Amino acid sequence: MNTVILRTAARYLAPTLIILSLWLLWRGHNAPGGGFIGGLVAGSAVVLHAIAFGPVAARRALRGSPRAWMAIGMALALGAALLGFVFGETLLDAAWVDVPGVGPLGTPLIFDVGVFAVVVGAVSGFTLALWPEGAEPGAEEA
Amino acid sequence: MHGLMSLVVGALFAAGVYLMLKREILHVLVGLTLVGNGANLAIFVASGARVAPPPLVPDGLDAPLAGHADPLPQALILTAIVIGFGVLGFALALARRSTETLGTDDLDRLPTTEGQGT
Amino acid sequence: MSGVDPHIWLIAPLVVPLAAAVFGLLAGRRTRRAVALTGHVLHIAAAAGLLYTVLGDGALAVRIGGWPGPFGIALVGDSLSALLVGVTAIVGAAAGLTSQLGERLPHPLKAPLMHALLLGVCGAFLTGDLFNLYVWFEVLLVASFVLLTLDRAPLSIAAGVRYVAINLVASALFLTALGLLYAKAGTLDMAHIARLVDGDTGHTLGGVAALLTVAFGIKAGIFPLFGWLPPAYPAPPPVIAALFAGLLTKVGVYALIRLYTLIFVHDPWAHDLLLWLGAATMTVGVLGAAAQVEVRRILSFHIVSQIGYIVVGVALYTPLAVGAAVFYLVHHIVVKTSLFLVGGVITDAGGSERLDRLGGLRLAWPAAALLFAIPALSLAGMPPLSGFFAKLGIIRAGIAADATWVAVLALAVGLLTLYSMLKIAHAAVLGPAPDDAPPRPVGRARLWPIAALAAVTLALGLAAGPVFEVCLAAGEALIDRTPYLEAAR
Amino acid sequence: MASWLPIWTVALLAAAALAVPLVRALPRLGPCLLALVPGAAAAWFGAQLPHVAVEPLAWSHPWVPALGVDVHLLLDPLALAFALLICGIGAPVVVFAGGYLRGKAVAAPTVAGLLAFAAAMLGLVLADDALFMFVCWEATTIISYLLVGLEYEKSSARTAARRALLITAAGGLALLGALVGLEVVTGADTLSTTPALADGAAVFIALGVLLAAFTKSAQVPFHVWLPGAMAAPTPVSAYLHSAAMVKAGVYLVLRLAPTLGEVWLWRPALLIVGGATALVGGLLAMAATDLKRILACTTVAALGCMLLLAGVDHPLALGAALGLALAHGLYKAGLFMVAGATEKVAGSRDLAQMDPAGARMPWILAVTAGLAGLSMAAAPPFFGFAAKETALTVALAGGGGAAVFGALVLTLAGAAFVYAALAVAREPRGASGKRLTVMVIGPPLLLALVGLVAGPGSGLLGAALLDPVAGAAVGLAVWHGVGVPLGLSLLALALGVVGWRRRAAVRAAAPRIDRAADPGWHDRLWSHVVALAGAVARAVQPVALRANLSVILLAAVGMVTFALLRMRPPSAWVGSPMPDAIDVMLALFLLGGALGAVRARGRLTAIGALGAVGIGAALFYLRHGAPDLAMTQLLVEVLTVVLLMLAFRGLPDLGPRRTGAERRWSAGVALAAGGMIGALVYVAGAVDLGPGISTWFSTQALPEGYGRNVVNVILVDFRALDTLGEVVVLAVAALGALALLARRSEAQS
Repeated sequence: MNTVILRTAARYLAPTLIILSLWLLWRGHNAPGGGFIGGLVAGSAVVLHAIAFGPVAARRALRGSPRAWMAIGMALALGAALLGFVFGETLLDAAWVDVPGVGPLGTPLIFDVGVFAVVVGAVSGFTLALWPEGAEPGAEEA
Repeated sequence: MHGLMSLVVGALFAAGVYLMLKREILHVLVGLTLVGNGANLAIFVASGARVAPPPLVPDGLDAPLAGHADPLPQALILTAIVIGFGVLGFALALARRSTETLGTDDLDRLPTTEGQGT
Repeated sequence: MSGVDPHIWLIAPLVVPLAAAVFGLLAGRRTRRAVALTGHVLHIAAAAGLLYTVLGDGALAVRIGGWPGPFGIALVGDSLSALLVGVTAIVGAAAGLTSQLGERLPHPLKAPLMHALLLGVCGAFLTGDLFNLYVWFEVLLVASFVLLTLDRAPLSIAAGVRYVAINLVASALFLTALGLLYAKAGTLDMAHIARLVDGDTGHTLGGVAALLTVAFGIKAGIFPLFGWLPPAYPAPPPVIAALFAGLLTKVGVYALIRLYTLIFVHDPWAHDLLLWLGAATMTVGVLGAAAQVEVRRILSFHIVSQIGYIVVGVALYTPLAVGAAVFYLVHHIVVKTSLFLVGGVITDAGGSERLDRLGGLRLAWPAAALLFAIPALSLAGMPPLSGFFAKLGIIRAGIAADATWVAVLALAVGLLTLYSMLKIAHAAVLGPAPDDAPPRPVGRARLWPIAALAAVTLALGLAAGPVFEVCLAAGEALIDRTPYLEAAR
Repeated sequence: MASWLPIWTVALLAAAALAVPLVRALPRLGPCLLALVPGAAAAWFGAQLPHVAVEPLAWSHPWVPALGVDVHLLLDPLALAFALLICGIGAPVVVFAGGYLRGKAVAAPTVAGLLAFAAAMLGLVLADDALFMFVCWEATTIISYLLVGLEYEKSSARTAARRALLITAAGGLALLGALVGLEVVTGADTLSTTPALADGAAVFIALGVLLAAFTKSAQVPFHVWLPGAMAAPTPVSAYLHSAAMVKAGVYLVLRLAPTLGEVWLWRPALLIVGGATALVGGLLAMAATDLKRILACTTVAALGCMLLLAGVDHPLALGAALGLALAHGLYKAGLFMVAGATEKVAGSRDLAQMDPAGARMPWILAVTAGLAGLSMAAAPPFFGFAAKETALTVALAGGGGAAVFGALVLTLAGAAFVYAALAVAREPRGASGKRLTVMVIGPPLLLALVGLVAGPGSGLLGAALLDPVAGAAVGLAVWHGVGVPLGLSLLALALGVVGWRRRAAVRAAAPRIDRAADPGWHDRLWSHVVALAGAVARAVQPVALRANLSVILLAAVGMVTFALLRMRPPSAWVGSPMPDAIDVMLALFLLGGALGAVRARGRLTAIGALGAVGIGAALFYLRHGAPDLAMTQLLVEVLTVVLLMLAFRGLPDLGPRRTGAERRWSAGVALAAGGMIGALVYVAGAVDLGPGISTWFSTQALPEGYGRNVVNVILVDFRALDTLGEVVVLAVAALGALALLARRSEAQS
């Protein structure tokens, strides 16, 4: 594979995928999409980045370890779940605020963002873990 | 269609099992993934899959179109797909580790504790 | 505990380990230990609160998210669930404490993973929703996968490969059966399914029931599905093995109990089949144990054998039998965990798993020898330890239910259990050390959690009266079903 | 008064707990102080003699009522007789243990074990609850195991302890089954209120009880454990193997005779087994030269005589058996202590190793040995004689062939006792190196003197203890007048002396006698069991993962098929549209992917085929109203393929490694499993049970969940708990993968 073309493509494709993933996350409550799908798309962007520029660059682009992404994602999900106690009666009891012009915002959205973060962390975690040792791009491989 | 898809699900299981009974770790993993796909399809087919509008509430309405697809199995399968993906990712790491550590991808040569006291 | 919404006690046993796992991941090197230990303490407190509430007020349920039944996911706590959650918290804390006290620098993931495992186990015990049960199964499984292979030793990796492969098959079968059940019943709420299929199980759901039995049977380790278990449990480090031995198969057994007391209750044929499977399980398991020459392999085969007793109790399907099975579960979780913990102490001190390379523990380390004797005698069913009452319950129920052959078989299996415990005792504990190289005490602090569990098995025996009363009530409630169905309405 | 019953047991337990520190601190005074506890208990029990026959004492405390295990204690004449034996002999044995083992490491644990054993044994005889009795029964088994093997570093001690434990535990389990059966059948709470049984389940109950009694009381063929148990320290033998544990079987038979005595199996079994045991034990005793072994074998014989008597069909038989048990306890404990003292002064206890011309024993030892030996030989006017005379009288009164058999056996066994008494009392020789302390010689002398006094006083003792048990006057007395019993006693004496004269010939036959009496069945049985276990273990523990999987899948196929065959044919099917062209194409695509994966030779092909299946599934979802599912499936499939490629990059591809037979087997299993799942999915098309719950989600998503994508609302709101768990799965799996493949440098960060 021609690394130059790949790198050029990745340079533009990866940010596009990130934006797409955020859009999928945002609209997921009302149209196909959501935290999982968004997270998978964003994770794919990381994978692409890794293929083009190598795992070190991908890790840098991730702005934090996969472990941190996952921990924070789980913390967000747990926090959203526990907010049910604060605003409602039980675990995961959804609380909503109607924001004019934007629509209803609520704890399920926080929850979905947590899911998104965990999926991003997991996909990049798998990729970085499985990356063969010493196989940096540029070094010729299949 | 139900009959046809039952056949397909059965075939996916059969193919998966056939691969799982091989000695190479990669084929076993491919087999497990096929079985997972089969299980997901089985849920979808058994709960009455048919050509139908998706369970989305169109603008202006407060419920999906009449005759829409059942959303619950979709949610279940989605969860199952992601779980399956996670577990497969770990299994791949394990397979790689196993091949590196034990020097073989042959499942018949996995050591056990029997007779291996230090 | 007045003033607190009792439903909080259903949620706390899940929230605590989840929070402990998440904070454990976020914590730095210095705070990790504190987070892990706090998690265990709070988990025990939460479980105690649940047990206290359930025993006082009867079964209770909460719909997560506040959605009405049968649409939202219910957490249901009856006596069975509450007892199991309680004992899970205890053995989890014992294992966690052993890890934190006995290891100089535990792997940073170890404590969070153990909490994740406890989360999965408690979730499985508490959920009232079949798909949610699948999810908790996966949580505990994936946590067990990682814990099993965390030390990356060749044996652990090899055991991990087998274990993962078999469990993924079991999960796929479970998932398929679940989908088929949903296709039939149109619902996932276990109480709702129970009401829907009332009186018509064998004929419409027989195939699904069989598939679920296989899926849970693999996890429970019943005959002939247990082949994965004996090679898997001796491989990981002692603490992990102890946690597995205590908890993992019991979740499968728990699922079988729920299945056969809540949903598939009108099919005597299925109960007969279960009886034969249970009898075969206890026999084959104990024979396997008698043939082994390694400490933890003997103990692993005993898990299989003991599961057989519990399955027999469920299959006999009388209040006494099911109550005895519940008592057996509680007893077995405690005793098996402590046996694996002390087995780890023995093998670490002696530097080998093999019986012919161990010895001299009684003289070198009498405290460890004593702490082996207590759970070993309890496992062999010696009074007044908990194992005696567990076995007595099954035997009595067998005789009372006119299944005397099972009772006689259970007695014979008891003798073989004693035999294989003697094997360990004579080789490793009482016999002379090989080449006059006595075992060296390792990490004396590791004995404290074992001592605590030994105290529990002793207490379960001496206070067997009230405890068995609770279990009997649980058995009656399980057969009656009304308390569960009412709570989960 | 009744509340004293548990107190004595608890006091003995407390003494046992105190024993280790106390004996270590005060090696001489400690045991004497501790002996006060059983001594006081014996005195208290003795004081109850007059009342108990009139009104037994009872005390109760619930333990596990749901299982019928409660602490019902009852002091009736039978219990009292044994309680006296246990406590009365326990006290001197504890003193003896302190003296005999002084300065040895095992002294303190031995004393503690003896006291704990006394507590268990006392609980056993006082128990009026069948299962509480069993609890104490097993406690005696375990404590005796610990005591027999106190010197576990010797392999002989371990072997003996294991054999004793396995045999007695097997009997214990039979007893447990029998007692549970008894409770279930009769519904009685206490033994004293259990009605007499005759047939039906009673046969099995009787069988279990007899097995327990035979194993515990070392009856043929289970007697093989007792001689080996002589590896125990002498004080342990003096107590467990004379007065206490081995008597538990006799006690059990006496206790349950009113309940089970009419079962057809009961009396013949006791007569035959007891008789055989008496003869075998006698022969073994005559062949032996080790003092303790001689005593152990005479114990076997004596126990046989007791059970034989218990099987005699005569109203006074039980009383007579009890008389023998009391006499035996008195003289045998003393003789064991004498053997220990002899070993101390002579340096050996094996007659074959003693110098025939060596110095005589100290006079006090000779006197003690003589007194106890005379009681064993049933010489008048010792208590042994009184008991033996009564036994012969009762046996002869039983009438019929059983009477002749019983009398014959008792006579022959009596001859063996005479022989053994001569061996123990007259033969030992040795250079007296050490002096005997009071703590060593005092206790046996005391017991021997009691045996002497109890003979003339046996009338009183019999009236107080034996008569209430028998429910009639047993007539225990030293002088029964001139008659057949006296003749038989004299015959036994004569035979014993003659045998003694020809002891060289008897001992020459020893190896043959030993082999015949103990052909090693027990060890062979266990080696067969272990061989069977090995075969089972190999069969169920296949090395290959494939074999495991095959077994699991075939079991699943079998169970599901059977269940499907039992199902009612569905009365109606949910309508399903005929597949259109696109459906067929999708199905073919999926089938092709599956086939491709199966036929793939290299890795890339297999991975590609897997990807094709995933894409096919995604398209199928998309077409059937599941866009979220389709997107997820597609993304996951792409990532899966990438990860598979990453994971196996750089690893050698070794190609197919299965033989043709293996392939055919795999194909068979695969087709069976696939067919099973396909059939299940197909059958799921039958009419379902209810309206289902999914409509609710569709209608509530917008108004309650504020979302138009119903699937997403389910995931993050209605069923968010699933998602929470799923997130944990994903995170844990990824963390695990990272931990597994972390480079060494990162592994500990």
